[in-house]
Amino acid sequence: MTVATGPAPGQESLGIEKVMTAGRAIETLVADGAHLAVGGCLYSRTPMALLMEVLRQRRTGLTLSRSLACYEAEMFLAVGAADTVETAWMGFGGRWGMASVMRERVEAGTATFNEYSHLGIAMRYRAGAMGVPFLPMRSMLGSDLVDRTDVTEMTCPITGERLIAVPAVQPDVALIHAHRGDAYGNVQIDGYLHMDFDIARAAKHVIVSVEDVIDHAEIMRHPDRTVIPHFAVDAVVPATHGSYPHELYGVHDANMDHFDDYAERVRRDGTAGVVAYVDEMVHGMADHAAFLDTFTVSEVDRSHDIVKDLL
Amino acid sequence: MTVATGPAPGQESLGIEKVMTAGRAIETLVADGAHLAVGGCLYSRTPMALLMEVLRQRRTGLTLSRSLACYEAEMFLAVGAADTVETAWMGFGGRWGMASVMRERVEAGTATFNEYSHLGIAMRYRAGAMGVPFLPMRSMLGSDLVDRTDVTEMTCPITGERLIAVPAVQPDVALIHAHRGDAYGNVQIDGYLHMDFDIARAAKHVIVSVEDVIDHAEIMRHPDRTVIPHFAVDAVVPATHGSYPHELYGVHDANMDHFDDYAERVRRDGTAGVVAYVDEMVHGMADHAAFLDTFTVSEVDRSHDIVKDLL
Amino acid sequence: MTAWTTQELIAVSASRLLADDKVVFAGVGMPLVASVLAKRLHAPNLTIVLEGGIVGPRIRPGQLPVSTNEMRCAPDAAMLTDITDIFLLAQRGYYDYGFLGTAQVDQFGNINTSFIGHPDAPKVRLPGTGGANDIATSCNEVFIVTTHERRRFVETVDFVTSPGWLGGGDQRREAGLPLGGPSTVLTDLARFTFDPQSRRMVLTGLQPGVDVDTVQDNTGFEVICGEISELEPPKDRELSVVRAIDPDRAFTG
Amino acid sequence: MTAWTTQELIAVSASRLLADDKVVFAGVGMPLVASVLAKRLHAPNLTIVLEGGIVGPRIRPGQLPVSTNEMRCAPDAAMLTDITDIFLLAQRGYYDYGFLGTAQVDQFGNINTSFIGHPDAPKVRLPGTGGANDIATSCNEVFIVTTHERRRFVETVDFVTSPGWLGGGDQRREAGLPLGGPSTVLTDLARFTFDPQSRRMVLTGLQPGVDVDTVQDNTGFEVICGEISELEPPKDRELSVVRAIDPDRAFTG
Repeated sequence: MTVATGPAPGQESLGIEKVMTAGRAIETLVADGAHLAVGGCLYSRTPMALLMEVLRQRRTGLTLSRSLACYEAEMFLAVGAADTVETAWMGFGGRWGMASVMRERVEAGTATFNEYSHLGIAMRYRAGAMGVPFLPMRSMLGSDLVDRTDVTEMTCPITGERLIAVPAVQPDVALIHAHRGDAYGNVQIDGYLHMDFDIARAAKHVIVSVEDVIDHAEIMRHPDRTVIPHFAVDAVVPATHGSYPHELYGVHDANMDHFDDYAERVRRDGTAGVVAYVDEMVHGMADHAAFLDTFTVSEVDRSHDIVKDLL
Repeated sequence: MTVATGPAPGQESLGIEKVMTAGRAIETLVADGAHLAVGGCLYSRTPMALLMEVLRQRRTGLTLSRSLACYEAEMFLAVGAADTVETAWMGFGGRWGMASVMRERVEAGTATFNEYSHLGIAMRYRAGAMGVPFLPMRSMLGSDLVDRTDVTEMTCPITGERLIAVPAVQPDVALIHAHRGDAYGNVQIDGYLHMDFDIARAAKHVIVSVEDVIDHAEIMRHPDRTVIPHFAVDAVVPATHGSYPHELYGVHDANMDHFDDYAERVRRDGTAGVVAYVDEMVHGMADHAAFLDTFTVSEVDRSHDIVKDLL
Repeated sequence: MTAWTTQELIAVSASRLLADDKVVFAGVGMPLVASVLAKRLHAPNLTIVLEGGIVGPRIRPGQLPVSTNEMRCAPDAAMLTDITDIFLLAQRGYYDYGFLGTAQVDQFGNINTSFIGHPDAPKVRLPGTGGANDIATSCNEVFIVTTHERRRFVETVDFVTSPGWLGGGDQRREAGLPLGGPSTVLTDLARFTFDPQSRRMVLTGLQPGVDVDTVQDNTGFEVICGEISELEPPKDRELSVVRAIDPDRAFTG
Repeated sequence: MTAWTTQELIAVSASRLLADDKVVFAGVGMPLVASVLAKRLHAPNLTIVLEGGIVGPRIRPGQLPVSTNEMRCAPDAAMLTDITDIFLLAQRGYYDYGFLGTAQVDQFGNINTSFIGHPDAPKVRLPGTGGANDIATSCNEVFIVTTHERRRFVETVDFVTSPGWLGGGDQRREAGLPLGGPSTVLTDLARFTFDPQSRRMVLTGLQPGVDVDTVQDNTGFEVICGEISELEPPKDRELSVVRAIDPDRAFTG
């Protein structure tokens, strides 16, 4: 972590440079018991390099929240790093099935799954981002979800309508993977944003891993592409393929063969299969680069090629 | 207004094509007494071609709302087209001074200026856009603005904090000027968005004038630049320099010499000066193209050149 | 091409519910297959919206997405935005149709995708609502599409994840939900609609070769019959397009 | 370069309030001149935010904007977003400093930019709050910057457009405003701060050559004196940069 030495004449900067390793960022900013908001959605733009580093540093007692949670949340539950997940849906989908570890732990009462509607989780983040203690919505009205979360029914102070008040969440740390950012923390994302606009504004601290650390001058060329302003960001972590094996819009597909392998371990060995996966693929690797080296060049190339077909 | 004849094989479309003249759009969609939400802010990206057409068609009893209102609102008040303005600030600024017609009519009690804080007007639109009857905020608490608008103090149903509840507005028609759109109404805007993202989603009907009507294929090339989806849009009006003499980000500056002329008329003749301006520059012109022809090529070129200096 | 799978039958029947020039909020799987099918046949101007921030894509045949948040959802899209915007556009009332699948559905169209058994000590903890509760709340018209099994069509759901007509009558409106509600339940055996007063599910259509007794045998509550018509079997053209869309039968096998 | 205009004096004094590595929500005119000046002198890493959706611009000397919503606000910006986002970022607490001008200010720093006279029958209908109320509500620290005139410094404002410390003491917090509040009033005659208990304005600084009597003569309420220091006069370097920023003296004439 370096501090700007001051601008050249006429070249004022935007403050402190925040480029650091995943190891340093997690060490500094993520404490045991923290609420971590996870960027991306399901197997898209998941901040895998950052999440695996949290596991590598063996944090415990975490709460994970996310729009839709995929197997990254399962890893945290399986090894006991997290005991609460807040999301609208947790699983994998398709041929990879449900989140069996979540089922096992929730059914045994050793973990909590706080289930909001998808708009409900969105409003939690957005209220936090807006700096208001709640936001009103119509979703969840009339459903049994109301009694099992901390939302509450309210009467509209203007119209008298029944509404749901969703309490704000301001997570301790947001973990986000993005296409690019400068050293100050101005971050740009291509394609769909998932909930990362709000997560970044809601969280108390923000760690963004980026495919490319770019010059601030490149940010200035397309300032209307900036999604997260530098003053919301604490750390910028260089991480090429930082969401791999999950997809990155416009760059690479998810590695679904790897998903098959993972799902097969779970099918065969349940929680123990997940723990073994984490031992091997997370603790067995010094960092995300080492994890990436377990994949072949042709696998990664294939995941790039499909983008040309689709977009 | 034409209807798509159906897609070529494998080329499904997105529905009805909505390209029409400003005359036709205003005739069809803007009724006397309507609440019109005006896109842009102050003298930036003001939908001037559309607003002048509303004046040309001599609508009456209108309410205008806008983030910050410039002399376009003054024209509507001066000729009696509108009697209510909802905004955070109405004037001109700089050497052009205050909105003297607004002052005159409000001080005489013949027009209403509903003053919200700037976030207040933003929350009015956003609540309308979100489909909720109100949104909470902290602005306006403790101020005398509360008693003079329809906001109300409320107690947070979660935390018990004092908050302001801002009632939603869903204007009858939003008038927006944008950089480009396709025939279906998918609209892209460069630079700052002012409040147009929310205005478009809040309003019951949306008319967008665009510098360029582009092929849908061009929209598809940068779908993450689309700000307004086609299903929110009723009419797409081709209008090159459609915000002139107000600025268009990245394209042309405001014509401040014209502002000087306008301000001088107001200084000299008050409301009558504005009425004379409307007679000459709006009713005296068949359409926006005729209005643009009152400016010289070098004036317009100059307004383009400054963009290269600034951006 | 006279034979079809259960899922193909449902996909074809569901696609026929979609009119042209409308907006459909489609989940992955069956809803998306039905929507793509409709768009390729009788509803070329249908706009598909997907939860993952995607408006107006042209899904590639043979490239069906597994989740609503991946690039296979996005080819030739008109707008890519965020998830929050997608659901707020729903709440604003822009979406004509929504599709729901279900683990359990009751006679008033209430849906459970959260718990089997008591929520405090569930026999099965299901993956959760995802966007289903929001679709059930805000889409102007909701179609419930599922395979027809007795364990799915239950007298009372263990948990209301997504509200249908709640206890029937005016209860949905009274709960604060003035709009939407399920209009149709479509299965491999039958079509149900809802009585306009009681909001109780009523049998109004039978899939080819199915009789009322078969429907009752596979339904955990009493089947009330309305005016019943036989649903038109899938046409060759429909089946050939379904098979082009999902050649590996990932969702229609 | 020992002579300076009133506005230059205010700009220089205001710029000294801004520390490095902070975020300032600046309006056009004096606040922006002061912010650009600070950034060019002692606070190179200051981030300027402008209401019109603009974060981190480098305003061009000689190209000061007239409104917060135009391209002169946007050179070399780090982010262009919408107005709503800018104010929500304020409400979220990201902005260290806000600047307010005023038509009337009272001894508790309450500001009126709406009405002169009774609001029901105003002598003057002013242009309104713009973003001032929001700045007063949400910026962590607020500076009130104005020319010093008796008609501006009034016992009681005709209308509270933007809350300062309201009636003093804990009233701001009790009104639901836990954060922010004015810290400093800066004029061409003096600097006031606020007593930490009573929240009453206290004279703590005099511009060069000004005495307490002059301040009292130009203030419509009783001036309470704290420990008073003389404010440092503008330095040549400060004045030359101000004049480079605003060569036509559009805002500093």
